[in-house]
Amino acid sequence: MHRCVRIEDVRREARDVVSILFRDPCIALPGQFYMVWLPGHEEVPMSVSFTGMLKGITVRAVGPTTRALHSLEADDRLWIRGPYGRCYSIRGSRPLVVAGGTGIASLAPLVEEHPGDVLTLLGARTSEDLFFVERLRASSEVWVSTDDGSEGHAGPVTDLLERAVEEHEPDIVYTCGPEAMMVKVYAFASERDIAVEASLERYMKCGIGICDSCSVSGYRVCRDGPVFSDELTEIYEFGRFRRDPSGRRVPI
Amino acid sequence: MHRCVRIEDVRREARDVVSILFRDPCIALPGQFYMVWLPGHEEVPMSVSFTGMLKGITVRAVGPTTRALHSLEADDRLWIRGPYGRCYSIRGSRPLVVAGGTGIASLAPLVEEHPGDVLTLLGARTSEDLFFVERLRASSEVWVSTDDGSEGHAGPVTDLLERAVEEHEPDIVYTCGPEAMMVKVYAFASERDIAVEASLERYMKCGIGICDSCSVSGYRVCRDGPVFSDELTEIYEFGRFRRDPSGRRVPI
Amino acid sequence: MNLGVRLSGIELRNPFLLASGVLGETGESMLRVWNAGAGGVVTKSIGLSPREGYPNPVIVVLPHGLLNAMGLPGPGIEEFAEEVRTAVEGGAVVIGSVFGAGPDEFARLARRMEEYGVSAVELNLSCPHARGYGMEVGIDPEMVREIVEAVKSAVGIPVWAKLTPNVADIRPIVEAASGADAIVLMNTLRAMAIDIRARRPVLSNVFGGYSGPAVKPVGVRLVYEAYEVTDKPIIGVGGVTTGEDVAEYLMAGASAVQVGSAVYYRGVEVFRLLAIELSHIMEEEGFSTVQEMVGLAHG
Amino acid sequence: MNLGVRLSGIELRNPFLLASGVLGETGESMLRVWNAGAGGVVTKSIGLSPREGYPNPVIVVLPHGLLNAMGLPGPGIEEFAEEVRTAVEGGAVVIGSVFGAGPDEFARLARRMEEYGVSAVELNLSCPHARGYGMEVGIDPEMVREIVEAVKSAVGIPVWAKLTPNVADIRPIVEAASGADAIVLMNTLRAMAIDIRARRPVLSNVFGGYSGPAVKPVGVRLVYEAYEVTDKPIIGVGGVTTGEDVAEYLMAGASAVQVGSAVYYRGVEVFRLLAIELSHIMEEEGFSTVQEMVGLAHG
Ligand SMILES: Cc1cc2nc3c(=O)[nH]c(=O)nc-3n(C[C@H](O)[C@H](O)[C@H](O)COP(=O)(O)OP(=O)(O)OC[C@H]3O[C@@H](n4cnc5c(N)ncnc54)[C@H](O)[C@@H]3O)c2cc1C
Ligand SMILES: Cc1cc2nc3c(=O)[nH]c(=O)nc-3n(C[C@H](O)[C@H](O)[C@H](O)COP(=O)(O)OP(=O)(O)OC[C@H]3O[C@@H](n4cnc5c(N)ncnc54)[C@H](O)[C@@H]3O)c2cc1C
Ligand SMILES: Cc1cc2nc3c(=O)[nH]c(=O)nc-3n(C[C@H](O)[C@H](O)[C@H](O)COP(=O)(O)O)c2cc1C
Ligand SMILES: Cc1cc2nc3c(=O)[nH]c(=O)nc-3n(C[C@H](O)[C@H](O)[C@H](O)COP(=O)(O)O)c2cc1C
Ligand code: FES
Ligand code: FES
Repeated sequence: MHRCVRIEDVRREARDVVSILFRDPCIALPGQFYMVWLPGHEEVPMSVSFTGMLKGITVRAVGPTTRALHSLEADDRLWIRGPYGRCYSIRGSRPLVVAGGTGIASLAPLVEEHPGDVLTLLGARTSEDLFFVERLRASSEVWVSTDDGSEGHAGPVTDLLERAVEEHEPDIVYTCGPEAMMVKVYAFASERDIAVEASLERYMKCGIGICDSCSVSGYRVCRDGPVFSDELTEIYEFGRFRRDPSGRRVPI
Repeated sequence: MHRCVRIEDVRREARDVVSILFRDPCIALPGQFYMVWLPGHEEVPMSVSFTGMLKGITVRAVGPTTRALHSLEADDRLWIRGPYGRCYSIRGSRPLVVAGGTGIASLAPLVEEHPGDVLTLLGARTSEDLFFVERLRASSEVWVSTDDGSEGHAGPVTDLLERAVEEHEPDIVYTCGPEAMMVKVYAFASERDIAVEASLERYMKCGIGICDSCSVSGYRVCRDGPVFSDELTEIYEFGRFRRDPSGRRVPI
Repeated sequence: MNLGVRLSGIELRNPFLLASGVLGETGESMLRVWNAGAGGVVTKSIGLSPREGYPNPVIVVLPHGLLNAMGLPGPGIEEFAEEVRTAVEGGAVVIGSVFGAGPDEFARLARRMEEYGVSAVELNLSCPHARGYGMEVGIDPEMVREIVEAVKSAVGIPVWAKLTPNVADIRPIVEAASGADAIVLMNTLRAMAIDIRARRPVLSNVFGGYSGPAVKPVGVRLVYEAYEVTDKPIIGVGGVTTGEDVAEYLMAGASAVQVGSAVYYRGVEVFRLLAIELSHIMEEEGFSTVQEMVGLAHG
Repeated sequence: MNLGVRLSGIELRNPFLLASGVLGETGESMLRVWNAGAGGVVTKSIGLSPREGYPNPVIVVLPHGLLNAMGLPGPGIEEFAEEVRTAVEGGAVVIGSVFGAGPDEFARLARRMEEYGVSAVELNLSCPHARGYGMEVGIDPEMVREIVEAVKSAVGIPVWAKLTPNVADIRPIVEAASGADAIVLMNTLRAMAIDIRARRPVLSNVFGGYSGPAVKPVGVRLVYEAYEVTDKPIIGVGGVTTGEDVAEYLMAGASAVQVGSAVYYRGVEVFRLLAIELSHIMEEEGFSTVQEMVGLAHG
C-alpha cells in the first residue's frame, strides 16, 4: 500500500519545474526513487531530490500526470511507495557530477552528501530552465551551460567535460540526464579510465523488479538500477533503445 | 504450523507416566502448556513439566493418544505448538503447592523456579503412581500422601492442608490436580484469606482462544488460563461442570 | 465519535460484530465479547443435533492467517437455548447463526433462534451438502434462494445470508440471496496445509477454511462486487484486524463488519481497539457517521 | 543432491520454474533468471497483438502478498519472437505462455511459440472472455476442453494448462484439461485493495490478482484436489518462497513448482536459494530424488 503524506511545501524551481516537499520517515538515498500516486492519475517514478528530514521530489511538467502534480499545494496529500532502487555509491575524493535537465533532481542530494571535492556541470536548455544552482553552489563548484547561451557556456554540457577533467582531475563521474548526453559522458570518462555511475530512466510499472517493463539487457532499472556503473558495458540498450509500455523496442 | 522437535530422552516416571524431553528454543513458563501432535493421532494439550534448556512434558496414559505418546523413544520426533496460556505468577515467600496425580507435572517447574520457601503436598493413588518426589525434594520440602497408604499419609492430599497451613504459614497456594481436590484447596485457603492459583483443565481444540470449547464462565482456559486466581470466584463452573467436545455441559 | 449504525432494522452501537464460530458457543463468552465492546455477537453456527466436530488438529496457525476445520461442533439447537438466553439476558445484541441441509432445516432452526430472543438470524450457507459433488450449499443460487425464502417466511426477525467466497462469480449468488435483509460476505476460503515432516495434511479433515489478514483482499473484493448488484446492506467479514481494515470494508460497500481471527491476533480487546482506531480515522478524514463511508470507493 | 525432474517429457535440472508474468517479457531477463538457477522459465503470457496493459497503478504491495492488474501487456506474438529466441539461444529451457479469446487464437499462438523453439507451451486459461458475465475462460469446463484439444492438435511440443483458482470446484476443470500434458495450478486469486484516504480502489483496473505467501494454502489445496482426479503431472504455483513451500507443494501432488512473487521477496537469487533449501530438506528427510516426494501427503 502507499503511504499518504501531507505536503509541507511546494517550491517553483524553474519555468516548468516544481519541488514537492513532505515528511516521510523512511530513509531515502540519492539515486533512489519513489513511485508517486495522485489518485485519479497515473502512478509515476520520481527521483528523491531531497533526502533530509523533509523528503522531496522535483517534477518537470511534461504530460498529464506531471501537470497534475504541479497543481498540488502545501497541505495537499500525496501517495508514495518506496524509496526503491539502488543509490549512487559515495566514492572518490574528486567527484565530477554531470547533469542534464531534470537529471539534477537525483544528483542534487548526492552533491550535498558527498564528502569529496565536487565539481558539478549543469546543463539546461535556457536560463529559465536552470534550477538548484544556488543549492549546488552551497556544496560544490558549479559550471553552467545552456543550449541557447542565456547563461554560462553556450552549448551542450558535454562541451565542458574536457576542461573539467583537466582542471578537476575527477576520480569518479556521476551523471543523470538525457540518455544521449549520458552516453557521451560515459564514453568520455571510460576512455580516460574514470569510473562512471549513470542513472537510467525506463518505463516503470511495478517499481519492484517483477514486471520486466523497465529491463535493459536483463537488468531491471527499478531494482538493479536506476544507478548503474560497471554494468553499463553490458547494457547494449544504453543509448540505443527503450521499450514502450507494451514491451516493444523504440529507438532512443 | 507445528514445530517438529527431536526427542532427546524419555523417562519412565511411574507405572503409567513418562516424561518426554526435547530441545525447544521458545521460552516456556511453569503453568503453560503445549499443544502436542503425533501425526496420525489427536493433538492434545500437555503442561510444560521441564522449562530448562531441555523442555519436557509428562504424560499419563489414559487413552489412545496418550498411549501413543508412551510409545515414543529418544530420537523419535514430536510436533508441538505453543507454549500457550497464562503461567503461575511467582509471588509470596512461603508458597504451598498442592498437587494431585498428574497435576504435579505443571507444578514441578514452579517449585524449582520459585525463590520462596516452598512446601509441596503431593497426592497419588498408590506409591506406584508417585513421581517427581526426588526432583521436588531438591528444591522444597515434600509431604506425600497416597489413597491406599502405600507411601506417606494414607488418604487424600487435602488431609494434609490443615497441618501444612499451621506449620508452614503459606502466603500463597498453588494447586493443580483433580478438580474436586482443587475446589477443596481453594475453599480451604479462601476461608483463611490466602491467595490461590489453580490450574484448570478443559477440553481443548484450538488452544489459542478462539473456538470457545474450553471456556468456563466466559474465561478461556487456554488463553485466560489455565492458571486462574481471583477469577475463580466468578467461575461458576469450577468444580461443577465441564463441556464435552460438542459444547454440552457434563457434571464433574 | 458516534459509531452507531442501523442494520436491517437493528440499531447497533458500533459496526464491529463478533463473527460466527469465534467464541460464540457459550453464553458467557458471548457476553464477555459484548462487554468488551462488540456491536453485536453472532453465535457459533448451530444445527439440529449435537456434533462433536472433527478430531484435533482442527486449527493451524499459518504465517498470514488461520486455517480451521472445526467440523461445526455444537450442542444442537435445543441445548443451545440456554447459551443464547444467557447472552440476551445479559444485554447483548445476539445474532443466531444456523446451518442445515436444506430449506426446512434452516427454517426450523431459525424459528427456534427467534424464540430464544436473537435480534436476527444468520444463515451459514457454506456448509457441505449432498447435491452436486459435496460442495457447499452456498454455491448453488437456486438452493440459496430457496433457503432464504423458507427462512424469511418462517421468522419475523431480520434474516442475514452469509455467503461463501468459494465460487467463480459471487454476483448471481448475491442476487439469489437478496430476499434476505442483509448479505454477509465472506466465510472462509477453502485451503489446506501439509506438514512436510509429518508428510500429511495437518487438519484431521485435510481441508479447512482460511481466515485472517491474508484473506482480506478477497473479502473486500467480494463486498465491492456485491455492492454493485444489491441494495441490501452488506456485512464485511474476512481479515478485519484494525480500524483501517474496517474503513476499507465500509468504502467497499459494507455497512458493518464482523471480526473473527483478530480475536486471536489482538485478543478480546480488539473491539475496543477498533472503536478507537475507526474514530481516529473518521476524525482525520472528516466523517461524522459510519454511514457516510459506506460504498465511497465506488466513486 | 540431484534435483532433476522429468516433466511432460522435458528434463529439468530442478523443479523451480519462473512463473509467467514475472520477468518473462524480455529475452535477456529470462536468460538472467535461467542463469540464476531456474529449472526453466515461463514467458509472460502473449496474445496476438501488442497491448500496453492498464495504466499505473498496476501493482499493490500488500502486507501478505502482491496484488496486480497488469492487463496482460506485451508486444504481441510476432515481435515476441526475438525475445524467445534470445532466451532459447542462450540455453534456457523456455515455456511459452499464451492467452487468447478462444481455441483458434490459442492454437495460432501456440504454433508460433513452437516455431520460436520453446520446450512447451503454457495456456493461460485465466484471462477474461465474453461468454457468461465477463469471467475467465478457465471457469468453463467445455471451453477449457476445446482450447486444450485445439492446441494439442496444433503443436507437437508438450502443452500445459494453467488454471484459475476462482472456481467453486477445480475438479471438473482439471478433468476437462486432462488432455494437456501437465496441469498448472494456480493463477492469482481475484482480489482488490482500497486506499481509504484516496477513497478509491488502488488498481486502475479496480480488481486484480492476489499472489505471494498469503495465497499458498489455497494453491496447495488446489494441487491436492487436482492430484486426486488426474494422472497428468501437476505444476504447483502460488506463494512458493522457500524450500519448505516447494516440499509442501510436492507432497500435495505437484511434480514441479513455479515461482513468481518470491522474485520480489527474495530477489532473482531465489532460485539458487530454493535449490539449497530443498536439498537440505531432502537430506534431512531422507529423500534422494524430487520424485519420491510427489503426492506423499495423500497417504
Ligand atoms: C527512475 C526514474 C526517475 C525519474 N525521476 C524524475 C524526476 O525526478 N523528475 C521528473 O520530472 N521526472 C522524473 N522521471 C520521469 C517521470 O517519471 C515522467 O516524466 C512522468 O512519468 C511523465 O508522466 P506524464 O503523465 O506527466 O507524461 P506522459 O505524457 O505520460 O509521458 C511523458 C514521458 O514520460 C514517460 N513516462 C510516463 N510514464 C512513465 C512511467 N511510469 N515510467 C517512466 N517513464 C514514464 C513517457 O514514456 C514519456 O517519455 C523519472 C523516471 C524514472 C524512470
Ligand atoms: C491445560 C491442560 C494441561 C494438561 N496437561 C497434562 C499433562 O501435563 N499430563 C497429562 O498426562 N495430561 C495432561 N492434560 C490432559 C491431557 O490432555 C489428556 O489426558 C489427553 O488429551 C488424553 O487424550 P487420550 O486420547 O489419551 O485420551 P481420551 O480417551 O481421548 O480422553 C481421556 C481424557 O482426556 C480428555 N481429553 C481428551 N482430549 C482432550 C483435549 N483435546 N483437551 C483436553 N482434554 C482432553 C478427555 O476429555 C478425557 O477426560 C492436560 C490437559 C489440559 C487441558
Ligand atoms: C475457528 C473458526 C470457526 C468458525 N466457525 C464458523 C461457523 O460456525 N459459522 C460460520 O458462518 N463461520 C465460521 N467461521 C468463519 C468466520 O465467521 C469468518 O467468516 C471468517 O473467519 C473470516 O473472518 P476473519 O478473517 O475475521 O476470521 C469460523 C472461523 C474460524 C476461524
Ligand atoms: C506481476 C504479475 C504478473 C503476472 N502475469 C501473468 C501472466 O501474464 N500470465 C499468467 O499465466 N500468470 C501471470 N501471473 C500469475 C503468476 O504466474 C502466478 O500464477 C501467481 O503470481 C502465483 O504465484 P506466486 O505467488 O509465486 O506469484 C502474474 C503474476 C504477477 C505477480
Ligand atoms: S518496473 Fe517492473 S521490473 Fe522494473
Ligand atoms: S481451546 Fe479453543 S478457546 Fe480454548
